[in-house]
Amino acid sequence: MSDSEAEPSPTGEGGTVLEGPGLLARWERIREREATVIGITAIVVAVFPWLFARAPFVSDVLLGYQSLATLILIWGIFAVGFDLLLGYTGLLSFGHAAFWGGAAYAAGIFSKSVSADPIAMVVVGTVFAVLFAWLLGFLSLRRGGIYFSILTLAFAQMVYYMATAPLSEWTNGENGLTGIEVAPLLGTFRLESELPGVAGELMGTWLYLFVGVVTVLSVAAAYRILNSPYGMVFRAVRENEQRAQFVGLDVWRYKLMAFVISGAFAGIAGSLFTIHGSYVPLQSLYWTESGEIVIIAVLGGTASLFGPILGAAVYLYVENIVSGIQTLQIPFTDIVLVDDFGTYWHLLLGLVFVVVIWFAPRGIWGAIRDVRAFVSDNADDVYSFVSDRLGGERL
Amino acid sequence: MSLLDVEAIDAYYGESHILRDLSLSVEEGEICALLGRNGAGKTTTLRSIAGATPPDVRDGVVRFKGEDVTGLAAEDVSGRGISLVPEERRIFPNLTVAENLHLAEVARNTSNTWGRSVSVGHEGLSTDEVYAQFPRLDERRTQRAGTLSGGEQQMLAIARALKQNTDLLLLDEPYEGLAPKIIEDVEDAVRRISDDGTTILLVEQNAAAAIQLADRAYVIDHGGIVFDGSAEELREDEETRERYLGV
Amino acid sequence: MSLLADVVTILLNGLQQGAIYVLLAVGLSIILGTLKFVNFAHGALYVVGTYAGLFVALEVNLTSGKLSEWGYSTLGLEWGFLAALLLVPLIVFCVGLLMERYVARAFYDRPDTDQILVTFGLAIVLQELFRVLFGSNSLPFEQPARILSFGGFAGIPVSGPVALPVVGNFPRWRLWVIAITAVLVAIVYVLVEYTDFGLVVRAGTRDAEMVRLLGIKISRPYLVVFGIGSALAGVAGVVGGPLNVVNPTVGMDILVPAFLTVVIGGVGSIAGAVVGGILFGLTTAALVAFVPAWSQVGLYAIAAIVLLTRPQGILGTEEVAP
Amino acid sequence: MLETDGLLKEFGGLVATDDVDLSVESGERVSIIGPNGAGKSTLINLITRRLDPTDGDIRFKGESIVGLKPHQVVQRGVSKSFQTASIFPDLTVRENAEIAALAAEHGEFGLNFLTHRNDLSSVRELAEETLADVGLLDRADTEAVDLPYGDKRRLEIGIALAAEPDLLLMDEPTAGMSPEETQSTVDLIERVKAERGLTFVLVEHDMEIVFSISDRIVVLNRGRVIAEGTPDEIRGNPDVQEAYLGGVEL
Amino acid sequence: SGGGGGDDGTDGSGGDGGTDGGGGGDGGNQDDYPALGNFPVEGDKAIFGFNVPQSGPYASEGQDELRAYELAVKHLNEGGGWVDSQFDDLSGDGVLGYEIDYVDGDTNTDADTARNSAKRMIERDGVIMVSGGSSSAVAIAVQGLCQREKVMFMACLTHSNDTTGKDCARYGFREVFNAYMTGQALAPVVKEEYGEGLKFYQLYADYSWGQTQQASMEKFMTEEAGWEQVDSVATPLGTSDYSTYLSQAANSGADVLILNHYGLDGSNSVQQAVDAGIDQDMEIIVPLYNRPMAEAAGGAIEGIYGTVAWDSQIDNEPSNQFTEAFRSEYDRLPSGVAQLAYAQTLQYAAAVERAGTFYPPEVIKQLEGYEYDNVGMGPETMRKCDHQAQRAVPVVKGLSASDQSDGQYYEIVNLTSRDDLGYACDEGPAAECELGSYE
Ligand SMILES: Nc1ncnc2c1ncn2[C@@H]1O[C@H](COP(=O)(O)OP(=O)(O)OP(=O)(O)O)[C@@H](O)[C@H]1O
Ligand SMILES: Nc1ncnc2c1ncn2[C@@H]1O[C@H](COP(=O)(O)OP(=O)(O)OP(=O)(O)O)[C@@H](O)[C@H]1O
Ligand SMILES: CC(C)C[C@H](N)C(=O)O
Ligand SMILES: [Mg+2]
Ligand SMILES: [Mg+2]
Repeated sequence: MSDSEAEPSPTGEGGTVLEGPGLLARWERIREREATVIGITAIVVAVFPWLFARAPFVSDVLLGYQSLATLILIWGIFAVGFDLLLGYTGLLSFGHAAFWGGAAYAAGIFSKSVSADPIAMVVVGTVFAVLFAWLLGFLSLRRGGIYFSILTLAFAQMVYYMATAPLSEWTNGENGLTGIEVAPLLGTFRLESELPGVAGELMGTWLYLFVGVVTVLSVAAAYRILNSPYGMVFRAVRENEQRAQFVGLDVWRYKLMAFVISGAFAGIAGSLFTIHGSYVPLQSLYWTESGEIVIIAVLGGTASLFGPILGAAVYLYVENIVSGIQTLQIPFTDIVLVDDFGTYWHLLLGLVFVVVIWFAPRGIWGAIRDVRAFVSDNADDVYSFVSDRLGGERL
Repeated sequence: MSLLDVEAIDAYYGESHILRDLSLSVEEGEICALLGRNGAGKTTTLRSIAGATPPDVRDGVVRFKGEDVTGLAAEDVSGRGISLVPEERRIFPNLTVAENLHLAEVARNTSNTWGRSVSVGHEGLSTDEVYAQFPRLDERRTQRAGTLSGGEQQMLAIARALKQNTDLLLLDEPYEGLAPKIIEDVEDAVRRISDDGTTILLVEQNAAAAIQLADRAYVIDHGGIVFDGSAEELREDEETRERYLGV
Repeated sequence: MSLLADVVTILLNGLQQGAIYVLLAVGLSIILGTLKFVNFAHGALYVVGTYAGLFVALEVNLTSGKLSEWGYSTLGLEWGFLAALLLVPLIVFCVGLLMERYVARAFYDRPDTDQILVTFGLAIVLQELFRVLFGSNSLPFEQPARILSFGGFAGIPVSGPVALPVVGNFPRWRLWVIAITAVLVAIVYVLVEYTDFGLVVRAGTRDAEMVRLLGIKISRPYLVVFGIGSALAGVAGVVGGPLNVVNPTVGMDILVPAFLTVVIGGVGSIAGAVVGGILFGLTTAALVAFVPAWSQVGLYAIAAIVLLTRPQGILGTEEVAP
Repeated sequence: MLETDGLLKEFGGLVATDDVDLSVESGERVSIIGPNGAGKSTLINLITRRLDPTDGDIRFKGESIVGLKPHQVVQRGVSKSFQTASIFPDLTVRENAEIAALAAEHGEFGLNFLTHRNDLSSVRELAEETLADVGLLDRADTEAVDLPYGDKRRLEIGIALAAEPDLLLMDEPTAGMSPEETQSTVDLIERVKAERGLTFVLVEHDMEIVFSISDRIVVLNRGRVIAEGTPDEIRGNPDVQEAYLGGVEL
Repeated sequence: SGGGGGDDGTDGSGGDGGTDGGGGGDGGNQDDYPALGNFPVEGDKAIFGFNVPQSGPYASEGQDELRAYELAVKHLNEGGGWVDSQFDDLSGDGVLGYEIDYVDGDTNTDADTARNSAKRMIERDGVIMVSGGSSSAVAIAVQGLCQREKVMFMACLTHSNDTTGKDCARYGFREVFNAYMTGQALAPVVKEEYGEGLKFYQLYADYSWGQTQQASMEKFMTEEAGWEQVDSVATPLGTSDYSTYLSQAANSGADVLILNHYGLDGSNSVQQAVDAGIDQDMEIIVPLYNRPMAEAAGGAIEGIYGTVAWDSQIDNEPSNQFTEAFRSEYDRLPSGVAQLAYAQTLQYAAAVERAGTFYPPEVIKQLEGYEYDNVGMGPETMRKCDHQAQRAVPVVKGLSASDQSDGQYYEIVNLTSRDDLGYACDEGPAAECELGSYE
């Protein structure tokens, strides 16, 4: 039994998949099928903005709003791609801002100078990110381990400085890329307008629908990649690079591919970011952005498909909503725990991040999985107890 | 009182109980062999004696020269005159051969600046003596130890132990990866230091070679001693050898 | 002005800028090379050094941050710069010891990525702590005018311009930075490369247990190395403080070039860190003089070129695969 | 099948491999023996392309492999088993084998990142076959890290086999093994040889194994081939006695 | 001292609203206009969004801004300060009968964060007006967003020519002057002080503000002062070590060094210039000062000329009144940004009262071309063609370390009147401005 959604035990005939007798076991099997994963993703994506920004009571507690929901999905896509590299291939890049911001600029400049069609913008941004990832990957992968991290960081900073001054004619330097127009989707639907009917109540705008569809497609693609030969090779590289080479795998090429694929996801997300904001901040290339995606992926839980998306949600929530909370009180009382609570949001995230790495390297998602395993242990047969335990113990 | 008395120790790796109520003793000046199949617990025994963790010794006492050394840190045990040559060589690959050897000297040097325990044991070999013993190492003085051949590394590991101030030398599979001829050289060296008065506890897969060298032998299986007698007796005891050593 | 003056000016400026990189990089490099520990919080140690130096040397007006809200609008001991130069390395040394003992030690046996992540997290926490306490504003760190002035002795002037042959006026303090760096780095170099202490540490790098089995308490040299590396960052903070901005975020800004210096110089090689730092300093200075817009980019371009031609760094040795 | 031609490897001033002309026929089992530091591991590393030769040529199936990357050599059919168990610890035993099988079947790097791996049935079959061969099929869904040491070594050899090599290089495969385990490794080698007709090159210090399973023995000393022949010829060779075997009785 | 005469022509559409306040929570006037952006105001409170740097390099300016905003809201609801004395349109009892409430956000001096935070205010909190800034990048980014969302943006501190130049917006208004006007204001003063026929050398931060600032300086130093530029060199934004640049400048043979750096860059370059002895041979000019920067540079700014947005030393009734109100509330001197923040908030509220509605296009029309004299800088016009206030500019000179104290780092040497400044609508930055639509 595997311990991650993204790594389903093959259910083929010859397999030794253990047939649990209970409902839970059947559920486990259904859950792991590709269509189910995609279906559930689609449903969650569809109701999320409603729950977050409009549902009675829930949204009042959450204090959410529509555009944050959109932004969470965009960062979610970025994080899923990033985790392909960090969680599955074991490569820690500190330079993904280059692809995120690079694609954002590419999409923005394209829209200003060629076509403002949103789909074309995403395509252009992504292609740019892919090419760019190829180049930086080629350079950075000359060294492994920590050096790789440092090199990605360095090259991404170089890109940032390029955009700051020498290329400011295109990037508009410090002011960021302004005046970006986005044409209606498929030539008809204005992105900022409301969706008709129930869809409008659930998802709000066309923009969200567009981003949501891309998110589901991205999750599906990531799921496929993880279950393709690539997925296996990535994990093999993570586990034992030298051995992977000596079974005849072109490790370097696969590492480059992992880098490029994750760059592509960053590119999709970056282009959507431009469409979402009609603006590209110079900051999108700065190393802090790379640091953020690292925190998001690790916080949410690496080596899982949904952990990083969860991480994006948590991070953006803290950054945009918790940061605005003035005082922290014990609920239903007047006792103030912390004044200016919101101003500590960054410190808080930093501390949580350190704690997660220290004690729960599999992140929030890993913790959820452990709890779920614990519950299903008690509910179901002895086998899953033992196997989940084994899976759960080696953090 | 023997030089080393291991009295009914129980050792664990995490929750797995490896050594069960194991006792043995080694007399001053002898060469004693500890034999057994893979996974029997030989390495665990040596590590328990040397104070290395894991394993975790939860019960029983290790006495050296009458003093209880159970639970002491590895560096403190070493300081009292017990040296372990662990399996897999464990030389420092990034240092040169000479530096590897010098390190043993640093450890026994009495000007205690770095907080090490001062070694009190039997005076080890000098640098020259070591190089005389292993001419191959002499040739390779400035080579980084990581680039030595497997056998050269093994020689270095043994040479390093010989340089320490040691009363009791624990050797874990010293012949692994050595060519037959070098095995003889190592045997000679071991005999020589034994003649100089250092006591030796030897773990070996190559039972034949070990018995040839040892005065006395223990056989261990599943974490307990199943044979205790002179080398002679073991050579004669077909059954034990068949059953526990597979030869 | 003459070409010669330009060249000499560039050299001096380059050396001085390189010196700060060198101080940081040597600290990073010995920790990385010997303890195999990647410290993304190294920049935070620089910040600790700067703030500590500021408070030892001067009295500072705080205008934002919690401390000022709590009523400490001025802080500092006003003991003078020399005191800072002596005390701060000690303080940061101790911070380093704490970091080794309570953070690094728990991560020696964990993967590199975990080390990067936890120290990155730590860097954020420290940065935010400084921000909360002292505010995110830059504080003025005035250069010392003179040091060692007591009694009738007026002391040695260390700041202000000094007239040099060929180049004319040059900031005196920058010459001091170069000198202090050179002395410190030489001391550390001798310590690590030529003493038994260095030997023990280098051995422990690969196999700490074996060192202990030889009878050496390895934990203490580890502490010391971490402390020394940290203290160097602290010194960089003190001598660089008056040259740079003093605010909580400089730690992260300075980390990237420092790490790059280590990588292009060759990890674990003190000489490499020196060469790398000077190379960076000189390149930056030269680019500034001729194509300023590219000066920041140039540093990274140099790094790229070095790594493409010599992935292990200028003075690095190839890793010996077991 | 494998030929080296004037192979030379120098480390600084040290000549580790000195003008070695080795040739291995298809289906043969060749052992390389020699004193410590003779250059045996270096020779193996040269063939697997972990090291670059200073001079000379290595040909596999008639084509030079000098200048290839290590993984390309494996794809041509040269596999190596590692001395210490080198496996993918957090993957299951089956996945360990599948990765090797995948490399063998689809080794050439391709853009198949949207193919579901369950569609690659030949990979699964090959993996299972290999696991059956090394006797690990019943543990296929255990994570490799949980295997006992002996089984790890077996898996290690399994990975090497699943890569479908024509030539298998083994550097001291039984070092540190007890006589029992040594015997079972020897049996495994015999079986695989019988079933797959694999060619072996073995480096060993255990003379019992060497003399029992080799068709031919090559003796190295200080980087040079000093003798070469059948076990019987080697046994009688006085140079070998002198350089390597010392007084050991055989 | 009177409020403005109002802008005729567009007046009157608001009709009934006005200063009598009343209980207009149900907002009869609201039905006269279609929904647009966050109009109509829901409930009985109108919410302002104050988007200021609470972290990042300008955090302390941000704190001062926020204090001023809070003060403005307090005065709008309860009377006091300029509400009573300077703005006749305001009642001191809310605006159009609505109580004023506010939300604040942190821009982190970063355009991206600033937009996220503005977005939150607009979408979730339903603010009817956003104010803030403190960096041109932030102001321009948020201004663009506000234009899209049809929410008013009252820019606080942003000095780049672009804000009301090529990046101007119909929904954005700028009270403070820009780089161009700084050049105009400084030229005569330094010419007078240092003499004619000098050679100058410029360093400038290589981004929108620095570029426009150095272009403006070049233009006015050559045209007005009759000086000659030796060279002008860009320094990357965020440079911390200027030694090489400064050496080049020192060796250039120029008489005057102009440092077009702001914030941290500014305090660094000035400090390092003084340390290298440049002030011994050359005169230094720092075109734009602010308080934290002067604070960080310490004594290095002694005798150096520049401009500031406003200063509490300006001695006239509105200025003193604001300083007093601020000091009695917070027990400290207000900075230039504080005055801007306060003024912009009241300016907006007054326009709403005049329009009689919160409907943004009507409010915009009230502000466009509005003439006033109530914020302590003498007579001002909020120009219709680019939404740039035409106003006086204070020229200052740095104090020595020993004279600096308690929020005072420079003395005002001249208040250059608006008649000597500015440019026509088809000239300079304004030529590039296209304001965009009202609706
Ligand atoms: N670090 C460890 N953690 C858990 N179990 C261990 C560990 N080291 C050894 N063991 C287990 O303890 C038992 C005894 O191991 P030990 O290494 O002492 O055997 P040995 O007799 O030295 O064998 P060998 O001849 O293979 O070296 C084995 O079953 C082994 O699997
Ligand atoms: N990277 C290197 N740099 C310098 N010398 C090396 C390097 N690698 C190997 N050598 C030397 O080359 C010689 C041959 O080493 P090799 O590992 O091939 O020996 P071997 O025959 O495998 O010996 P063993 O049986 O002991 O494993 C040795 O003397 C070794 O020290
Ligand atoms: C706030 C301004 C006066 C200066 C600021 N750096 C800008 O971009 O405009
Ligand atoms: Mg053992
Ligand atoms: Mg070998």
